[in-house]
Amino acid sequence: MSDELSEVPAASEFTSDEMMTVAASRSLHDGAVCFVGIGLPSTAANLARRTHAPGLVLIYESGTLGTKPQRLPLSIGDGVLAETADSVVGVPEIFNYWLQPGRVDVGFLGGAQVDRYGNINTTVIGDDYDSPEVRLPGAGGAPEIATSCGEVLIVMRHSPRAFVSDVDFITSVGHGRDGGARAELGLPGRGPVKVITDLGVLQPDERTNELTLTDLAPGVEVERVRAATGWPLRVAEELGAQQPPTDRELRILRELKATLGNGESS
Amino acid sequence: MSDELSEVPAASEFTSDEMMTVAASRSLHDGAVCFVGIGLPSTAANLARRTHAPGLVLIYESGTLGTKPQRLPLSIGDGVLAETADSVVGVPEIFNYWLQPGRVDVGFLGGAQVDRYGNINTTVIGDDYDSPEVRLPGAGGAPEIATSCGEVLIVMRHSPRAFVSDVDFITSVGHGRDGGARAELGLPGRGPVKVITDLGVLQPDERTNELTLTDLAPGVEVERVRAATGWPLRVAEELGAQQPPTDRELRILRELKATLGNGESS
Amino acid sequence: MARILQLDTAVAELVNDGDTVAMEGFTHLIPMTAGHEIIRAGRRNLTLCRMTPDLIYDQLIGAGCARKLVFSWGGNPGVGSLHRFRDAIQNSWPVPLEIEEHSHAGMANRYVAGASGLPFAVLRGYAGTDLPAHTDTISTVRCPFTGEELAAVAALNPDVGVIHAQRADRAGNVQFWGITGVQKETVLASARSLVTVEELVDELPAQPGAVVLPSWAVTAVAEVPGGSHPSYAQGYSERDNTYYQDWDAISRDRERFRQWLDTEIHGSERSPR
Amino acid sequence: MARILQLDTAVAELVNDGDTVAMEGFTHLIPMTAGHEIIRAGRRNLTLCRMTPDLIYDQLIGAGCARKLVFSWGGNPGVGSLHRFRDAIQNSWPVPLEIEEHSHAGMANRYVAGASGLPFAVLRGYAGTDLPAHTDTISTVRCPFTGEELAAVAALNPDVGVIHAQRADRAGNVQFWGITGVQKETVLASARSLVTVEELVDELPAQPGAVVLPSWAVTAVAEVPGGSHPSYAQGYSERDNTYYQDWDAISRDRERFRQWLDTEIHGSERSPR
Repeated sequence: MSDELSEVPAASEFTSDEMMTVAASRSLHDGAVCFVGIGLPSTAANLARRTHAPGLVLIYESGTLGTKPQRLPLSIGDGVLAETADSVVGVPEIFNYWLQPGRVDVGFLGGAQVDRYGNINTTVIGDDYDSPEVRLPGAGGAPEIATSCGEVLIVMRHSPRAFVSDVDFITSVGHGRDGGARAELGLPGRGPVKVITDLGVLQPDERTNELTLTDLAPGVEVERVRAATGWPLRVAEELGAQQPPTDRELRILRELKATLGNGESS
Repeated sequence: MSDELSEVPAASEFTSDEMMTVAASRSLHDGAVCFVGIGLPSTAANLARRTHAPGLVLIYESGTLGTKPQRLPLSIGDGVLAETADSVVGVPEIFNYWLQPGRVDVGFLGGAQVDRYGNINTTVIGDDYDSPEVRLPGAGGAPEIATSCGEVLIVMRHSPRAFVSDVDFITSVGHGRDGGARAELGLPGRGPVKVITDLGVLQPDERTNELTLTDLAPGVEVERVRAATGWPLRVAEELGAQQPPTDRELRILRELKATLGNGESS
Repeated sequence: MARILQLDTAVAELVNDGDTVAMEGFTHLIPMTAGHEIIRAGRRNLTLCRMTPDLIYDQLIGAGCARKLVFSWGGNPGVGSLHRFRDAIQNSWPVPLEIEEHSHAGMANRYVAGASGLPFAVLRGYAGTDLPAHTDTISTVRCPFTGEELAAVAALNPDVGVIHAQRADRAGNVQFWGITGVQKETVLASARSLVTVEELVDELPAQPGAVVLPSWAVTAVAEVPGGSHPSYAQGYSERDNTYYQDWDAISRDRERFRQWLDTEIHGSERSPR
Repeated sequence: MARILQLDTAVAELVNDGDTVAMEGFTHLIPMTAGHEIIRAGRRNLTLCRMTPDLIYDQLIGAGCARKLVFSWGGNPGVGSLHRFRDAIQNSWPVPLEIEEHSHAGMANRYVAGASGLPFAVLRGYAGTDLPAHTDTISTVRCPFTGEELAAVAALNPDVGVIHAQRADRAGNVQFWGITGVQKETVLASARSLVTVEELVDELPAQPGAVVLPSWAVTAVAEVPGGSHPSYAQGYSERDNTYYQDWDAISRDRERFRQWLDTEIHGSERSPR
């Protein structure tokens, strides 16, 4: 990865979403086993496999182990995932034999809300579960990804509506309501180690597990991040700066995104 | 099956083991799903499939569903079982998805000892489990075959050592120590409905579940069966006589047995 | 032995008002056409079970077939929200929709328990989440050896399981491959089952990665080419992504959705697949 | 990633005195040669786990490698008894042998729990039998939804799992087919694993019915053609039934067994396979 970063920074323009994807990609070390969802995580993982982490093992929850798609899948049911996998197993097996025992190093999560302790809500907005303001898609694989993976990367766009002091509903536990849940519950994984946003990176404080700003995206000021965060955001003593995407990263990322053909038909 | 039995009885000589195999075969109705072990049950089931029950579904505990071997398998691991199966599944699946929920109509069991209530011992001879007179092979699939199949056929050679008043160890439950275990335990299957021996057939008494002589093999007298049984054997009011093997049954049985080539080598 | 039936006959026979119905296919081999047939048959008060409700249940819910949804993730995969599902939960339109909500791991294990003839399954699940407080088919169980407390989920045993497969032979043996999801468990957990297939063949060729369900474990098979459109049927058809994207606009609006129902489900003229 | 090793190196590295070792292969793909290597390496005080101990464990037990056997059926399949197994239990020869006895369903579920990272598994098993009274890894658990009592078995998590497979590629991905037994569960339940294979190939061809274990889930692979002799390796070799029959006479007699050990295991000259 250091090779990658020592390349000359991009002269090219890039979007904040591209920066976010590249930052997520760089967080994946070669040889890691990674549980991937569709969208940005899938793009980031496939970018990593084409750049610094050719030995990254991709698992999609649809049951494909070690898949190596030539193009980005349209959904986790995409045939390209099965065709290029080392092994395809049933959905009960992917959760019971592969995720649950801790064989996965890194899981990606996102959501409608994340709170200061890295808890995620993808269930309901509003206080009343039975009569929600907004009904969200629900849990999917996330609750067990959150507890069973060696570590979790959260990727979400920064906004005060999304970065809230307390989530309305804990769909997937980060560090719990008071920051100490993982030890209390005896969870095997480390939980969220990084929240990668379009404005930078937050990481749990070593002592309190409260999410703290550790890195700024290129061109972003601390105040802008604070304004986009729904709790009084702490800033790390040594605040880092994200390296912009390299030309190579940008080129490969854009090539990848271009494989997401639109309107394929049966 | 009535067609089969209405054939002219065999003029040929036959052994008591052949009679036993043919009797077991005739107990399998067409279309039944049958859990088969190696040895006599496998021979009987394959004989049935070639005579009166072409639609018999054979399951071997090694994971082969609907297997149709051209020859008798040497063991449950025989490749012929996998090659001719509708589906091959893992051993956990065969027990959990196929046997346990009651999808199997008929199971075959045998053992070193059977007692008056159809309980079977394949574990130890002697009163002391930890220091047995004879250590037997153990349970295998039998305990769950005994409880989960719709009904159980027991096939064993008759002798006072094998047909005992109380088994030394219950490996597979028939009707329990007092004949009433199945209702007490809430077991789904009917348990042993027939014990087929070289001397005839025993069936549980409708009221007490005690094994009672219901059919005699050709040429066998009641006293001979009583002498070979380790408890005071009751005899059914209407004692039946087994039809000897037909010529066709004998021919097919012997052809089948001849497929058990000896000394195959890698 | 499975009977080979026409789809409409099979749905008429196997799916009754008030039934618990599981239609599975994990983003691949989704039994969409069977879903349309259930709408056309006018079934009501169904309890619909499915890990990923997807467009198939958005349509059934919007058409008023369901009184309850048992699920783990309700979205339009790769596109966004399911608007009929949301409208039913948030606004009880067209009828109120009760929900029973799990995680994928929990739902998968509920089917496993159902297929295994067990009343519950054990998993490391739901830890630290607010789901158990709202879902009474989630509980806990203590390991009799270690004393550890684990999550337990109640078995799911639908009245009818419906899946789509690539092939069946004329005896009713069913074969499907690629991403095989929880379809085997769904059929085995259900009291009755209906399998729609891309094609009926004389013999099932050996196929790497294939799951085979023997005929005697299936109730009915119906030949429905394109029966998973617009989802995938590996080896037969790709996802029709435009359909998924177009659904977003159709389903956002009750009136457009009603028109869609009239034209595509109840109308005599249907869009070509 | 699995390392490709010589068999003797792999056994020396992975199998230690006192380890709990599971060597599986349900009457097919039995890792016989790996067993011989463990005898040759002189391992002692092993806890040997296997559903069907078979000739492989009769040999290890007779050679004095085991202090305990965890099993569900100990016979010479299709032939008769395992005489070294009997002699060890009945007469403590050559050393006492503790046993932990299950049914097949129980053992299979113990591996499933082990592979799943759960401390126990639930099944409908052992009802009405005398086994639970003698085996403390059998217990009961109550369904939190229905109140029903079911059997529970403790997870089995060996130190080392050893299996034989048809093929692996040079990256260490393993492929086996035909009767696949509990081998996947054995490898996944074990802290370390060794897979002997008929052949190493450049690429694994797609194969109907095959189980593939990814390299990163396996510790070591050794190329051992004929490594399951005298059991089967579908597509490579048939069962050598004469060996099974001859074993009856060899194993009945301690002296003949000792000679067999000297000649076939420790001797420089070995019978051709």
